[in-house]
Amino acid sequence: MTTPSAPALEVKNISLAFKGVKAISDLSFEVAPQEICALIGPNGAGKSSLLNILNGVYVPDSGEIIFEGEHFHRMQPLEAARRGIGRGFQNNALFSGMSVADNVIAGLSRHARATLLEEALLLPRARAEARRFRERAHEVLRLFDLERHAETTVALLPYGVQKKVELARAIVAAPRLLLLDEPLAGMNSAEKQEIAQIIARLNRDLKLTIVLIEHDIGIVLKLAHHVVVLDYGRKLADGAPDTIRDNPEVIAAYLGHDKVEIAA
Amino acid sequence: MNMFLETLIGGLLAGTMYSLVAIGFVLIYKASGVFNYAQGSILLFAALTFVSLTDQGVPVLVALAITVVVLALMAVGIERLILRPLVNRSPMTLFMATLGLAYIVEGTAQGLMGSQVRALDLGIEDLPIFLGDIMISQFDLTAAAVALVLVVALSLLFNKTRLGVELRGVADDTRAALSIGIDVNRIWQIVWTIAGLVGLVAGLLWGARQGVQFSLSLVVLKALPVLIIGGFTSIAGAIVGGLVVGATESLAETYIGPFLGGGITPWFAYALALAFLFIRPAGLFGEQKIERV
Amino acid sequence: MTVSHDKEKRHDHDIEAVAPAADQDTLLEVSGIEVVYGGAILAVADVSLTIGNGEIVALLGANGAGKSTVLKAISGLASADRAKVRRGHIRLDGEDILGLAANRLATRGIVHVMEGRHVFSHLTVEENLLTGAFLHRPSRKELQRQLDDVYGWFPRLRDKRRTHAGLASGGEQQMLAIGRALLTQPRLVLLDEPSMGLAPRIVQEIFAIIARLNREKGTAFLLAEQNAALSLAYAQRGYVLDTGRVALEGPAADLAARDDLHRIYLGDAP
Amino acid sequence: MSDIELRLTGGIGEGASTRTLVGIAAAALIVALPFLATEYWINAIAVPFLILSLAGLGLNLLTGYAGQISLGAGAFMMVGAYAAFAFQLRLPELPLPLALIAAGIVAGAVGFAFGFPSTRIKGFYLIVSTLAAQFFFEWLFLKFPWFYNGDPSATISLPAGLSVFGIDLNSPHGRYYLTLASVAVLTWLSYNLVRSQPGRNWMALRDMDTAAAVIGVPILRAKLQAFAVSSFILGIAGALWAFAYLGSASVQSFGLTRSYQILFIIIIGGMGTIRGAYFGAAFVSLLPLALDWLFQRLLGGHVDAGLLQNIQKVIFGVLILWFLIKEPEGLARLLQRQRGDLGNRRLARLKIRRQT
Repeated sequence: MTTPSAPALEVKNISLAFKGVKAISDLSFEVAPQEICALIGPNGAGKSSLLNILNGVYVPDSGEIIFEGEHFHRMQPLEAARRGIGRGFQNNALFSGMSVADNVIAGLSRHARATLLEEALLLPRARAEARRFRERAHEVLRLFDLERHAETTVALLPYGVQKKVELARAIVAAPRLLLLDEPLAGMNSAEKQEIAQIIARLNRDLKLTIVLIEHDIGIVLKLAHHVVVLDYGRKLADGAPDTIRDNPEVIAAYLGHDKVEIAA
Repeated sequence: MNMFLETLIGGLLAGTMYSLVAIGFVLIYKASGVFNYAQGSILLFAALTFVSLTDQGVPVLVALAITVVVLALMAVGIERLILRPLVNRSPMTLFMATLGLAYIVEGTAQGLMGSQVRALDLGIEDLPIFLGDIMISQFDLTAAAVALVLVVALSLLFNKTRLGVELRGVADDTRAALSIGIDVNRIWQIVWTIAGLVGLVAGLLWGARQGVQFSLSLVVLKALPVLIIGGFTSIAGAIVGGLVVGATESLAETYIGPFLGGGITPWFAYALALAFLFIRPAGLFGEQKIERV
Repeated sequence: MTVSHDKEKRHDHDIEAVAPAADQDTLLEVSGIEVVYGGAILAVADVSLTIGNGEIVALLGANGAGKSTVLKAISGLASADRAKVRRGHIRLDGEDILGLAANRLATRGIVHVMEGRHVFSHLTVEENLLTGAFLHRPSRKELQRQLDDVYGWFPRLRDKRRTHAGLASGGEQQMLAIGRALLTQPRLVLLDEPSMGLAPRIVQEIFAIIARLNREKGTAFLLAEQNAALSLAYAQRGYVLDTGRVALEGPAADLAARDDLHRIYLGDAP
Repeated sequence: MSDIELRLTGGIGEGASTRTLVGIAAAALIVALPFLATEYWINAIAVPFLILSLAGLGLNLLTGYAGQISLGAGAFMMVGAYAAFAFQLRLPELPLPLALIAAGIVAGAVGFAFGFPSTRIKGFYLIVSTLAAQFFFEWLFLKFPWFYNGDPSATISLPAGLSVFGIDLNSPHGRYYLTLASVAVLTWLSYNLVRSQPGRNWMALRDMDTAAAVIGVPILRAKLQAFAVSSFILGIAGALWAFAYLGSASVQSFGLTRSYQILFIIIIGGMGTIRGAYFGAAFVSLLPLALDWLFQRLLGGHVDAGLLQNIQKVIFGVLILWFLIKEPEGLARLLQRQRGDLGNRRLARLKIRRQT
């Protein structure tokens, strides 16, 4: 709100329903360039659905998305990727039968130029491209300290490592906006700290704008610059972490609506 | 005009047979999420068992009873040896498993009971009846009536009995069914038995028409477009789909076939199904799935 | 050896003394379970809890703390989610029930009302209820009596009994799921997020019915809830989970009076 | 996890030189085979085995790598065979290798067309499209005499037999080397593809298609590519099956049973591995012989061919179920594990020796 520049992402009056059940109703908020914006709220509040809209997996019933000044009613998944929107998934959606390096390189797919024939015949352009991709992938793997796992099949790795691979895959194509759906879910506290630090570093060093969903509010409040609270698909609060913590509505959403009455 | 009506009615009546086969698929798919490619082989197996028994001089009713018991045992075996170990696996894997199952059932049926064509006489005369000027096959009419009775019986079972309610519950939500004490494995065994019985009826009707032989198992290939058109999860869809395929197939053979040199029935239903897929991927009665990531 | 060590650690962590299941005899005892999804994801690290006969126990904690997984481990539904209890014991009346199938446990008196309600959406409201009632194979007359019983508790369901459950409102579906579970005549109901996605007034109504059922029929409840204030108001005791471990436990009134609940849910104040 | 690393390093560390030696020996054996084996073995086992491996390889790219199930492998083989026939008949100046490639391209284009529904539908729904191909081409190639040049028995056989640049390949040796060369080249190409961007896209599509789309994998293009490449290979396999193995073929040579057979090859051999196709094909070609031999031995006399076929069916069915339940990655994985265990044991023994 205080940033003078135009927002990197603007969600405007988005609504979405599944078979008549409202998942998101008339949601609007802005994400400033290079900030970490956290979406929080109870289960079923519509957070993942929102990320899916930003990525083009779902089509909103109404409303629009403004990304870097361009207006979209519906985003196509490939279009989103091409415009530099990266994504990490809730229940880690890695390609389980592929090696770590191949998973990461798959994130570079849209930069591939060599034709099928060039690849099949190992012609120079295909070889050069393969080398370039591999180098880029290793660069990113190094960032996450994953190099030693590069040739391991993903399914054989512990969950915490898999989550890191997913992050690596999401950023390998150098996105400008990164969407993360519960990147810390299912981890122990040491792992959580590590991933949180990586996210902060990506934001700081790579100047990445990040929108993330997270339930560990303690970490969210430390990590995020900006918090949007959702409940029943509506926006409950929107502001800096400090203002969120003390917002009575937020406390009620998390701890129950009858706090006052019970205490009395 | 008469020719058109005759073709249409003949096609619709033949379509009831397709429906009958497709219903067996729907039952299994709804209750256990398996696309049962072996349904055709089960149909062959059921009909062959019955014919082998009656050929040996076993009275018809006793033969029926024995066949039913055999089908129930097979269903228990399938649930124990295939469905249970493969629980939670992808639909593709389950599909391929039923391909394997089809081979086992076919091999066993023909290995034990021979692969020559067996005549089956159900005592239905196949003399044409005339409705005004329109000629209708009496056999087709009887078959359609039997199919109708079966569908009514099934819908009574599903809607009016305790078992039926439980069956539908399992089809809706397996976990919830487990949580309130429904024995899902037993339900699967029952559903596969019922699907076997539906297969038996269909097998006897088809068998009476073209003899009980290996080609019976190929009706699975007829049911597939029916399911695509009607949707995999709806018995009503299976019936309508069967009628649509039966009618359009016979109309197409009569009116389009001559321009293409004839014999287009084997693939026409597939072309129709593909066209449907592009317009309505979930079929006429199916439900669209929402994917979560 | 490791077990006692763990226990000590937990005591250090606790500020108040642990209240055991008072003078009631124990119905269910969960000791030191660890639950893992798909062989890799640790959902519950070490949870022990007890539920007395006829007791309402609240299981609290933020999203992802492991509440649902604990419930699934108890009800046997964990295996349907490819989850596995790797360590620990679960005992019903002192008898080990770990590894029993969910439907077997339902006949033994443990019923699970899952998060998101899971009603049979293509069945009518009444048919949904019947699926629960069939468990003990009642006579037709007895069946009607039991149905009337449930309709007495949840009058809204009677009005909707011919409606397809999928078309009922969220609150009605929640009532239906609870009603269906009650018809299995359980001794222990595992209730996962009954308040989720419901308007506060409906939530109040549901909790009031739970309390009445508990009082009048002696049914025990394990309530997994994010809504701490409300569930503690109705529960006798409570456990608070944090990343798969029990962080706090004690009488409900004591837990409700503490202000560090706020801390566990919303993090440390700066 | 450490266990796996151990195995990996064990495999590479000490096995490298042995593996090279084994590879060279195997290659030498394969090339020299015609001079070591009887004509029967070459005609009736080696050649069909190689062609089935090639067909398995083609289907594996589509089903094993890209995750698109197909019951139409036979149809694409059929297209290849009939296209090769048409090229040889009507463009006799086109040398055989080019005719084979052209036939593959025709089959690839047909595969591409029948792959189109895959952009709308998923999972086993797709078998409708591939079965449609199966039935349509069975009808097409039987209905119009142009395709079989009006032959009274509706079969196709090459007018001039097999010859490449004037070298006659009609002998068992010639057919063997033609097949071997085709298989070797296509295996090399496939190997390159699966290890590069197309292969990664296919596997991404197979493992998690929505996620693949979101991270920028062009999944529609990848699907259609998989159909086209797979059908290209199947088409060449079909042409070889017709002319290098059978000599003369008909629609029945590529019926639904053939499609099942190719699918079984990759289920048993191992989905999503190149070598799986070879293991599966070896298994499928050798099992009937083994059974035959076994029954001769056990029962001492002649066994009814029909019965033998049914027993084979049951055995295949059981094996498919067994593999799906116990070893979804097929023989390729089973053999690898065996070798891995062996390696581990050797490593353990080494360690013990060092300690003592």
